[in-house]
Amino acid sequence: MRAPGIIAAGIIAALAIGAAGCAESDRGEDDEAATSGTFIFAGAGDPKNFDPIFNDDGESFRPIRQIYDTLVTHKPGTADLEGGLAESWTNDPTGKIWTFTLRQGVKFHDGTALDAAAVCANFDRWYNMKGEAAQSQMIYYTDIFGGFAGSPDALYDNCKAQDASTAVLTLKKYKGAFPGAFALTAFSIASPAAMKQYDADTVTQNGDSFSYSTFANEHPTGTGAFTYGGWDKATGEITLNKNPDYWGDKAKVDKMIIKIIKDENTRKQELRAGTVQAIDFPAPADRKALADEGYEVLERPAFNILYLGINQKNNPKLKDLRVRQAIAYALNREQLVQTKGPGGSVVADQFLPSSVLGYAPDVQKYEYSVDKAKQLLSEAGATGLTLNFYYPTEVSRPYMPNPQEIFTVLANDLQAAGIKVNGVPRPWNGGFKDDVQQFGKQDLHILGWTGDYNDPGNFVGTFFGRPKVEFGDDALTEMFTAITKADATVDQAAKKTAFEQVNRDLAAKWLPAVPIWHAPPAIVTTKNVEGLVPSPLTAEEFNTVSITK
Amino acid sequence: MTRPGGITTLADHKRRRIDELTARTSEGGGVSLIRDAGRRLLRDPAAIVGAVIILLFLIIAIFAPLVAPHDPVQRFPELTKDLTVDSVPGASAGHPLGSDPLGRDFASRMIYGARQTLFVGVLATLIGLLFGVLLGAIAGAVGGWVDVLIMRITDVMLALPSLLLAITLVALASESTQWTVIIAVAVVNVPIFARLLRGSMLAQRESDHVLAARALGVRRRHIVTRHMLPNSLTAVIVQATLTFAVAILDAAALSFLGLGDPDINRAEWGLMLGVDGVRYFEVRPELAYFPALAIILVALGFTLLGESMREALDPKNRR
Amino acid sequence: MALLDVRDLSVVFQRKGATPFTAVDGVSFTVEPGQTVGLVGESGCGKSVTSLAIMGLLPRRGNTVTGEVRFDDTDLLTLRPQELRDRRGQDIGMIFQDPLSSLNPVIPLGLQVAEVLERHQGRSRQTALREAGVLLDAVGIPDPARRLKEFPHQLSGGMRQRALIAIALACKPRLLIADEPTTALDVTIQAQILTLLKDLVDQSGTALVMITHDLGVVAGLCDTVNVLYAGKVVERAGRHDLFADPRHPYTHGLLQSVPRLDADRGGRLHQIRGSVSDNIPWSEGCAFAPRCDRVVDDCIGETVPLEPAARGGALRCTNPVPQEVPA
Amino acid sequence: MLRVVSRRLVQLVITLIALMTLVFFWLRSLPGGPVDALLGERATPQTRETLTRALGYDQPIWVQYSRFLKNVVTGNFGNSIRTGEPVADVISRSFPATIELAVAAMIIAVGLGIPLGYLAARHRGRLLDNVTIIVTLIGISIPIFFLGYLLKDWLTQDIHFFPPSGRISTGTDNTDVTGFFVLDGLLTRELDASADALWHLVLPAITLATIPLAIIVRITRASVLDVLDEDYIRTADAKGLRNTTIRKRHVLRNALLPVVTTVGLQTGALLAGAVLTEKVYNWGGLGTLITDSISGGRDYPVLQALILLAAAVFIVVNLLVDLSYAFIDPRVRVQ
Repeated sequence: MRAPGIIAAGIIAALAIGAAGCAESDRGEDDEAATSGTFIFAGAGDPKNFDPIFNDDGESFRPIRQIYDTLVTHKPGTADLEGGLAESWTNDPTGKIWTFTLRQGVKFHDGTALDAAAVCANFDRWYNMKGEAAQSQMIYYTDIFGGFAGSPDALYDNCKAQDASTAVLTLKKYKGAFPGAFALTAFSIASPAAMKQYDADTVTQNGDSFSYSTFANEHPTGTGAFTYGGWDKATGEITLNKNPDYWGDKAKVDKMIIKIIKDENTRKQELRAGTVQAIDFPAPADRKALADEGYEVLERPAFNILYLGINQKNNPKLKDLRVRQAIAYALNREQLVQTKGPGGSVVADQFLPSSVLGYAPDVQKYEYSVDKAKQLLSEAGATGLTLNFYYPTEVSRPYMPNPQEIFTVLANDLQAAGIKVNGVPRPWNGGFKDDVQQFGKQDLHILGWTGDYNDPGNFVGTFFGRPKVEFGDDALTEMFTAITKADATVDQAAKKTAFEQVNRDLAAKWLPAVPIWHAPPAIVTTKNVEGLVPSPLTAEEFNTVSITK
Repeated sequence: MTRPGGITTLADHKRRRIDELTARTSEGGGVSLIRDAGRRLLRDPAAIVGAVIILLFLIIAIFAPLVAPHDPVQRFPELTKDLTVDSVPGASAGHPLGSDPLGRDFASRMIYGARQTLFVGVLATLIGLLFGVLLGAIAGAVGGWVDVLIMRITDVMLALPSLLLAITLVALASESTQWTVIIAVAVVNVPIFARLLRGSMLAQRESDHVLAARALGVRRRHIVTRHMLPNSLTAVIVQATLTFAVAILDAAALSFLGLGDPDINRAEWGLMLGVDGVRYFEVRPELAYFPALAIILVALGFTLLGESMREALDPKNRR
Repeated sequence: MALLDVRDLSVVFQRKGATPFTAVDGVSFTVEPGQTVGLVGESGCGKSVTSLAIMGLLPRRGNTVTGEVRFDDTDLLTLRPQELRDRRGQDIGMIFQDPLSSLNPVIPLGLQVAEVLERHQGRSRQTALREAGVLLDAVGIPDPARRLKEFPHQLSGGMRQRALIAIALACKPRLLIADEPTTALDVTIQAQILTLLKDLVDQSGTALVMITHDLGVVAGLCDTVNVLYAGKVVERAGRHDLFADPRHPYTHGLLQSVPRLDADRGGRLHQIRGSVSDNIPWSEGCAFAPRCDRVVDDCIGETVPLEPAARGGALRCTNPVPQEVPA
Repeated sequence: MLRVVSRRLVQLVITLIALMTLVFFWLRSLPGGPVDALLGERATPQTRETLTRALGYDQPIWVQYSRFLKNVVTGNFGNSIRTGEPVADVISRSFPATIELAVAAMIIAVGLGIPLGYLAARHRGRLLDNVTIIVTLIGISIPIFFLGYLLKDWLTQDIHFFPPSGRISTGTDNTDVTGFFVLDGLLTRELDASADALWHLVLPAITLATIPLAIIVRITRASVLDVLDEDYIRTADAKGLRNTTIRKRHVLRNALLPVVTTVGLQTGALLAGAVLTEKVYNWGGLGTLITDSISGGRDYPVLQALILLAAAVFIVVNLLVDLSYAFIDPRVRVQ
C-alpha cells in the first residue's frame, strides 16, 4: 500500500517540476476550514435547466426546489400536504374551484412581490404556452392539466386574483390529483417580471433538441430559500446562495453547492475523502459499509414501486388470470428483497406504498409457491409457456438500482416454475421505453415508478387508469372504469374506500402486473451534517441543513 | 547436393565419415522459413510461457464442465441464504471461491468464464479476420478502383480509435446482445486485417516467385490462392493472436461502460469484471480480482506468443 | 617490426542453446607499414569476422576472441574499450561493404566526416567541416560544399563509398581495413574506387588490409594474399606466386572459376563443387575435403597443419596442386 | 509538402462527410432515439406526438437530412438532448479537460517511456530489461479501468493521498481562462488552484498513460535494438566516436522514427482510453461526454458531433505524425 504511493509521489514530483514548474502547495487541513458555511451535496446527474415547468426529472428538480416554492408543499419527511406559498386553500363542493390564500410579504428574488396576480400569471403562462417545442417539454403540465389553450382536453379554465392575497383557480372539471399536484415541483411559482425580462417562454428547436431561455439557464427567479448562484459546467458545480429574505426558515448555510458526480462509486469515494458532505443515491451495496464507518445513512420512506408488467396482447395464454397468478406465485419476492433489495426494501403486495390513501392491507398476497404456480399453469393448459421478458440496460432507477440482476433473479424463478423465459435486453433510452410502452413487443417486463404526490391516482391511475400498450389492450375495461370512477370521487373518505377496493381487485381479479417491491432510496451524509430530512418524494429542501464543526 | 563422383582415391569408410560430418554441419541450410521460425519459437522462453498459458486456458475452456464443481448459472440456497445486497458470502464447503452477487458458485463461473471469454475472443477475432482478409485479398488481388474504394472504407473505419469505434457501434446497434459486443469488437479489426493482407499481397505481387509464376502463365486466381494468400497468412495469424488479447480487453471495457453483454447469466470474465467486479468491489474485491487476473494472464499469454511469433518470422532475425 | 601482427586469432560464437561456432580458427598474418595485404575467401570463411575482431567491433556478447592482435606492438585485444576507441578512426580506419547502410541516413554527410576530426584531432565543428570539404574533394566528390549539407540517400553509390573512404582516412591512419569495399557497387564504379584507394594508400603510406572474395581486386592491389577457408588460412603467398601458381586446391579452384577472356569460348567454366556449408570440422581433417577434387585418405583424420612453403608464404594441404612447370 | 497537406485535408473532409452521412441515417433508423431520450417515464402519448412534430421527425428523411447538412455546414450541430445547450458549447467545454488529461498522460508516457525503453535496450537481457518487459506486458494486458479502480482504492480511500475524482477541489474559486485548469492557475497567479488541479490530474493521467507508456517503452526498446544492429552504428564505432556521441547523435535520432509514429498513433487513440479513465475519475471531458451521450440518454446530436470530432482529431494527428517524419527523416523530406 505504501510503495505505489511513493512511486506516484515520485511521478508527481517529476510532473510538477517538468510540466508546470510551479510550487507544490501545502495540502493541509485548511481546505476544510474554507468550506465551513458551505454545504456540498453530491447529485447524480446534470439538470436540464432551471425553469420548473420544462422539467420532469429529479436532478433538475433538486436545485429548482431550493430556488422556488410551490403553492402547496409537503411536511418535511412525509408526503402529507401543508401550506407553501399558499397558507391555506379550499376546494368548492364541485371540486372545480380552488381558492388559495397566499402568504403575506413574500418576495421573489428579484424583489417583486408574490401576490395573487403573480400566481395567476404562472397558471396563465402554462395554459397559453405557444409552440410545440415548448409544449412538448411540459410533461407534467400535459399530464395533469390535459392540454393547452384551444385543446378540448385542457383542464384549466381561468385564474383570478380576487385580491392581492387570494387567487382563485377554476378548472373545467374535478381532478383527483389535486391538491397534491399543486405541490409538484414542476408547478413552482416563478417571478412574472423575471420571466418577462428573460424571455422565459422562448423555447426553440435546434437539431434534435431545444434551446431554453436565459431565464431557464441563467436567471431562474423564485421565492425559495436559496438564490441561484451559477452553474459551472466545466466542474459540474451548481452554486446556490442563501436567500436572506426568505419567508420561511432561512437557510443555515451561506452557500450550497450541488456537485454533479454521475458514478455512484465515485460519489461514495468523494464522501470518504471529505470533499462532499452528502451524497444522493448511494449504491445499495455501499450503504451498510458507510453506516459502519460512521456516516449517516438517511433512508427515504419508500414511495416507489417496482412491478413485473404483463402484456396480455401477444400471448393469449396471458389473458387467463390463472396464468398471471401462476407468475405471481412463481416469484420468490421475499428472497429477491433479501438478496438484492436496497436497505429498507419491502415486498410489495399492491401498487402503492402503505402511506398512500387507499392502501388496502387485506389484498391477496401470492406467497411464493412453485407448486401452486405449476398447478395453476397446468389448470390453464399453459405448461411449456415461453415468454419474452424485456428488461432495460444502461439505467439505474431508485426503484430498480440494477435491472439486469433483478431480471436474472425473476427469470430464474419463472424457469423454476416451468415457464421458459426469453430475455430481451434493451437500452433504456435506446429502445426499451419505445418497445415496451409504444409498441408492446413484450410479454413481460420490469418497470416502476416513484410517486409525485400522495394520491392513489398517481400510482394505480397512472398505470391502469386507461388502456395502455404496456399491458396489452383494453381487455380489462372493468378495471379502467373502476379506477376512473375512484379517481373522480371528490369525497376523500369515499375515495379511500373506492381505491381500497380497486387495490383488492387489482390483486385478486385483474392482476395486470405483479408488484415486486418498494425500495427506498437513501441519502448519506457526514456526521456533522444536521437537519437534513429525507423526503419520500425525493423532494428534500436544504434550508434546514446546518454543518457543525 | 550432388554426389561427389570425382572421389576415386578415397576409402569407403572415410567417404562415409565425410558424409556424416558434412550432414551434421550443413543442417540448417534449406529449411523453410516457417519451420525455421518454429524452431526459433521453441527456443524462446517468452513464446513457451505464452503457449503454456494459452494451452491451460484452452484446456479449462474445453473441459469446463469436468473441472467446474457446479453449474455456473444455478443459484444455490446455501449461498443465497446469507446473500444480501451488501454482503456476498465467501468460501464455504463445496464453494471454494464463495458466491457471486446472485448466489451462484463463483469458482464455477470463473472456470466457465474461460469458455465464454474464449468464445467472445475467438469469434471477435475470427469475424474480424475473415472479413478483413476477404476485403484485403480483393483489394490486393483486383487493384484499381476496387482497391481504392476498399482502402477508403478502411480509412473511415480507422478514423476512430478502436475502442471508440466499438463503443459507437454498440451505441448505434438497435439491439444489445452478446452478438452486438462480439460484432462491434470484430468490426474494429476488419480494417487492420484488410490493410495487413493487402500490404503483404502488394509486396508479394512484385516478389520473385509470384513474378515467376506469372511468367509461367499460371492463372491469376491460382496465383492469388496458391502463392500469395498462403504467404500472407503467417502475418495474419500473428496479428490474430495479438488481436485476441485486445478483443477480450475491449469486451471488458464495454461491460464496464454498461455497453457490454447485457446477459449477466453469462459467465464471461470481462462481463464479470466490468459489471459485478466494479459494483461489488468493496463488498467482495475477489469478484474483481479473479476475473481481472484471468484476463491479464490470458491477454499476456496471447501477446507473448503473438510477439514471439512475429519476431521469429521476421526475416531480419534469421541466421 | 610489423605494423599489424595477428597471432592465432580465434573467434567463437556461442549462442544460448546452440552449439558453439568457430568463425575464425587460429588465423595469423602480419602487415608491414605501407603494405597491402589481402584476405580472400568465399562468404562465410571468416574474413569479415577477422577484420571486426581486429577493430574490436564484434558484439560484446555471444562471442569469445582469443589470440593476439598486435598493433604497434600493443595487443589491441587487451586494451580497455576506451583506449581502443582512441585508436579506432585515428590509427586504424575501416571501410565497409554497403556504403548506404554504413552511413547514417539522418545526419548530413558533412557532420559524419567532421565528427571524426572533432573526436580525434580536437577540431572545432567549423574547422572540422571545412576540412571535411577538403577531404570530400580529395576522394573525388564534386561540389563538396554542397554535399556537406546533403544526406546519404541523395548521393550515388560510388559517391557514398568515396565518402566512407574520406571518413576512414580523415585522420590519416596508418592502417586501413577495407571490407569488401566494392562488392555493392557497379562494375565501372568498382574500378574507380579501387584506383582511388590505391592512390590514396600509396600517397599516404597507409597500410591496407583488403578483404574480398574477388580475386580480381586482389590481383590489382595486394602485395601478399591470405586465402581463408572455414576460418583458417589455407594458403599465403605473394600476389604473383599465388596467381601464377596456386598450390592449394581451393585457391586453384577459385582462380579457375574466374572467367577469362583468353579461354576457349566453348569451354565450360570450372566450378568448385558444393557450397561453403559442406564442411567437416578442421579437427577431423581438412575442412575443404568434401569439395576437393584432390582429396585423399590423409585429408581425413586429423588437422592439417599450415606449413611454410618453399617459395615463401605458407600452405595447408596434404595433396597440393603440383607446381606448374613454367612454360 | 503543401500538396501533401492539402490532399490530406481534402481527404479529411471527404471522410468526415461520409462518416456524418452514415451516422445520420444510421441514427434515424434506430428505435428509441431523441424522442425517447427527451421523455421520461411520465410522458403521455400526447406529449410524444407533440415532440415528434416539434423535432420534425414527421417529415421525410431527405428533408431532415438536407436540414441537418445545412446546419452542419454552418457549424450548427443542434442542441444536446440532455442539457439543451448547443452541441458546440457542450463539446468546447469538455475539450480542454480531455486535452489537459491527454497532455499529462502523454508527458508521462513519452517522458518516462522513451528513457525507459532506451535503458532497457542498453541493458538488454539483464534485470532492468527483463523487469521492464514484464511490467510493460502487464501494462498492455491490464484493463485500465480496473487499474484506475485499484489506484483510486489504494490512494484515495484509506489514505487520502490523492483526491478520488474531479478536476479541482469542489468550491475552489478558480478563474476560467482557457479551460485548462493547471494553466489557468498559472496565468492568473492562482497557484493554489493550479497545484490543486495538478494534484487532481495525477491519478487519471497515470491511468490513461498506462497503455501508451507500455507501448512506447516496448517500441523504443525494439527500435533502439534495431538501430544498434545497423551498419552505420558500426561505422560510428569504427570511427572511434565516444559512446555518448554515438548514443545521442546516431542511435537516438534513428531510433525515434518508429517511436514518433507510435506516439502519434497512441495520441490519436487516447480518446478511447479517456472514455474509461474519465468515467473512473468523474473527469468532465470528452470521454465522459461520450459515455453520457450514450448510456446517459442517447444524446445523438452530441454523439454525432463527437464522432466527427474524434475522427478529425485522429486524422489530423496522423497528418502531424507524417509531417513530423519529414523533420526527423531527411529521406521523407525529399519525396
